Amino acid sequence: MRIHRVLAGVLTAMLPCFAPAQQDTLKEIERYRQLLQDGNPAELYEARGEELWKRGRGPKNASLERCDLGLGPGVVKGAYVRLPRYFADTDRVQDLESRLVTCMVTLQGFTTEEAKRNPFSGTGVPMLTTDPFSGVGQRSVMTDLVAWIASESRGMKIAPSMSHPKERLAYQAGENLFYYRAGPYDFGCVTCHGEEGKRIRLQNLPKMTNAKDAQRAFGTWPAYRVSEGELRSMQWRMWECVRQMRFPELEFASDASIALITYLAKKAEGGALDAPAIKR
Amino acid sequence: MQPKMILALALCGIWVAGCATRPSDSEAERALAEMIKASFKTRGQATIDRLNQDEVQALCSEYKGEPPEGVRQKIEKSQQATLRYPVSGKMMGDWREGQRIAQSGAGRQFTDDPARPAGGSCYNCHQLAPQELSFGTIGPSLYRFGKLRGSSEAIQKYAYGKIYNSEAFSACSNMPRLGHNGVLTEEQITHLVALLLDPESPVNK
Amino acid sequence: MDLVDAKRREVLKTGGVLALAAASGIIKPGDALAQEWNKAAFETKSVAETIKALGGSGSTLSSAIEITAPDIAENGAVVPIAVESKLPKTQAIAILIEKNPSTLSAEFEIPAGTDPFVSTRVKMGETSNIYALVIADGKYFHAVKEIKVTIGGCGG
Amino acid sequence: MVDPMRIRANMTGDKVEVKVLMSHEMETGLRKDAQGKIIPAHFIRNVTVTHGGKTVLSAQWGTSVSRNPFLHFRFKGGKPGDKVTISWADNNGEKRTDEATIAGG
Repeated sequence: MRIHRVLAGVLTAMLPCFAPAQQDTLKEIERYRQLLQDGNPAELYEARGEELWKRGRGPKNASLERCDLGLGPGVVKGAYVRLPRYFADTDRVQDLESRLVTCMVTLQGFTTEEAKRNPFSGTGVPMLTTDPFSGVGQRSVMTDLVAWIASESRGMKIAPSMSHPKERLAYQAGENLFYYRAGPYDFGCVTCHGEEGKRIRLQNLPKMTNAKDAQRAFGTWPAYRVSEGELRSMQWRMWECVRQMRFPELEFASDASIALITYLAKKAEGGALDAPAIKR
Repeated sequence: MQPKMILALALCGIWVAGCATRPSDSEAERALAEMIKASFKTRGQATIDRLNQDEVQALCSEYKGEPPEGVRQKIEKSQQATLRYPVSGKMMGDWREGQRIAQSGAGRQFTDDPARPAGGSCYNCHQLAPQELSFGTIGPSLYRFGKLRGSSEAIQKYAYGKIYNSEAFSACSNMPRLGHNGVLTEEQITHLVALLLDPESPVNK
Repeated sequence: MDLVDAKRREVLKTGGVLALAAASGIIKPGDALAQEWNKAAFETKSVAETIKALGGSGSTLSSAIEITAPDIAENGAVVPIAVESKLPKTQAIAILIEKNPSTLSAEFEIPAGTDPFVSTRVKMGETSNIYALVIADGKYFHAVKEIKVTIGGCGG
Repeated sequence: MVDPMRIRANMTGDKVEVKVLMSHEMETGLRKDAQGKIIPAHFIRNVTVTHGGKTVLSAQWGTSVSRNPFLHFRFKGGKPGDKVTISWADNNGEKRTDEATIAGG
């Protein structure tokens, strides 16, 4: 809806003068958000994801039903809130999405490149139709799987593992990346997420070092973003923040992305997962 | 690409002693360097060298945005020296142009057209004209900025300088150094100064 | 007015025939659907044109129609809107967005036994008035509400 | 590409409350892709809901109904265990029909 957004901006700027009734604005935005809760299109993705988990795919025509998300092969219930975590078979800390890449490679016989292709569904935003997005309205197996797997942890407490040295290392790397400022805008994650009660335009910004904020923020991804008409994953959330920070592209399922997610998951520890959510 | 700096930072937390001493080379440091290198890639105008930090970025990262007094002064002093004002001496442009620039948050993302001028992203963080309800609060409200301060040459110079290089006035500010980093042109900044200070600007109505 | 009524009767008749065919199992519902879409109405560019294309000659503002929608939409791509009519013999509810490229967004036929209420989500290109147009007992009524659409996010 | 709908049909008092989510692009035909080419309009034009062979709602939609459309309405005359059938058809001739069983209040 880029066109719409631009139009909206121009129009809002031209609205006739009236007192800056900021409280009313925020109240109405809150009402808007509540009115959206009634029907969440994320359900459509969850249904596809469940089917994709069970369907034979890839050169081996195998399903993902033997995929180990950390709680043992095939255990999906509660797996999402325990990620990221260290996996001995890959000797890596992995989040859900990088773990699904592993399973698609080992169980289904895809190459890593194939498994990482189209990690996010087509945005419908014309500027973003090139890789890694898959074009307007195009489906993403990864996104659908994420929607379903996350939904199988709905209501559960976020509890990432922190017992392995590599998990602690990932946390530290994530923390230091969080404070890392660079690029032509001097931005870091901390620019927007370091203070309480701030906004970009009308969007509330969670302070990620504040447990309550982090729990709410982390606990509502993945989410259906109405601005894009798509379900968005945690990897996408990182990718998109980093893009807006004017950094080079954060690679999907990269260690830095996993480090950031590990840091945030730890900050959100103890919060309940309320995802897939629906958001602006 | 300068992974050293990221690394030093990434490792700070691991060293119990903190960041006072530079961590020595180690297996872990090399592993982390590899991690950074493998995690970002150039895309369009957002080249990998954007991860290289200048002194200000490095210091602000190291101190998590809250540098001690000495470092703060050092940053502000070094950034004061970068300030460049219009040679013509004219610092006030057209507030209407300023309003357009303030509204636009485009610029320098790999999805932006590099041939098109960047916006100032002002409304993302500041309240300006009261008609715009959708404004951010990371920065202070600038509504009535000029009405409260007038538009003397000193105020014009301050506003211009602050937009040009915020770090010269407030070390580790969240505000981009829009002029110093080449995001906005001299002319664009004069339009923003007018948006802030011109008595006819909606900001001052 | 006669002309309008004739047109209206024709529409109702067509709907009736199709519904009958569907009910008797001659055609599946999906087949019946594709045949009836008021192209002319969906191409209208103003509220007056839309009312005309839907068979009316004008409409009366009515307080018996309630629009539930936010005053401000955080994003124009999805604007939740519900319309409830308290007018007796409500036959149809239409949602019109004055400043959209095409004014008519959706039209719902409400048979007897169905509440004169619909809730859906529409796209708004910009801040605009939205009209809830209700056809009740062959007459046209409306309610109107302004919804502001805000710009969001950074980098946009 | 044509996914099943998600339908909820529940008794509330003597009425059946129906909420449905449809998987559809609802492309306006006004947008351009990265190459500047118009993305053709692709949208649901007709929706019909039946219960016991009787149409309980029929709708005609334009391109400004939101992507992945949501619809909520109520009708009388249904009871738990009955079926509600929903069909849509789009401008490309794609169709989908799904059924849901009415749940008790």
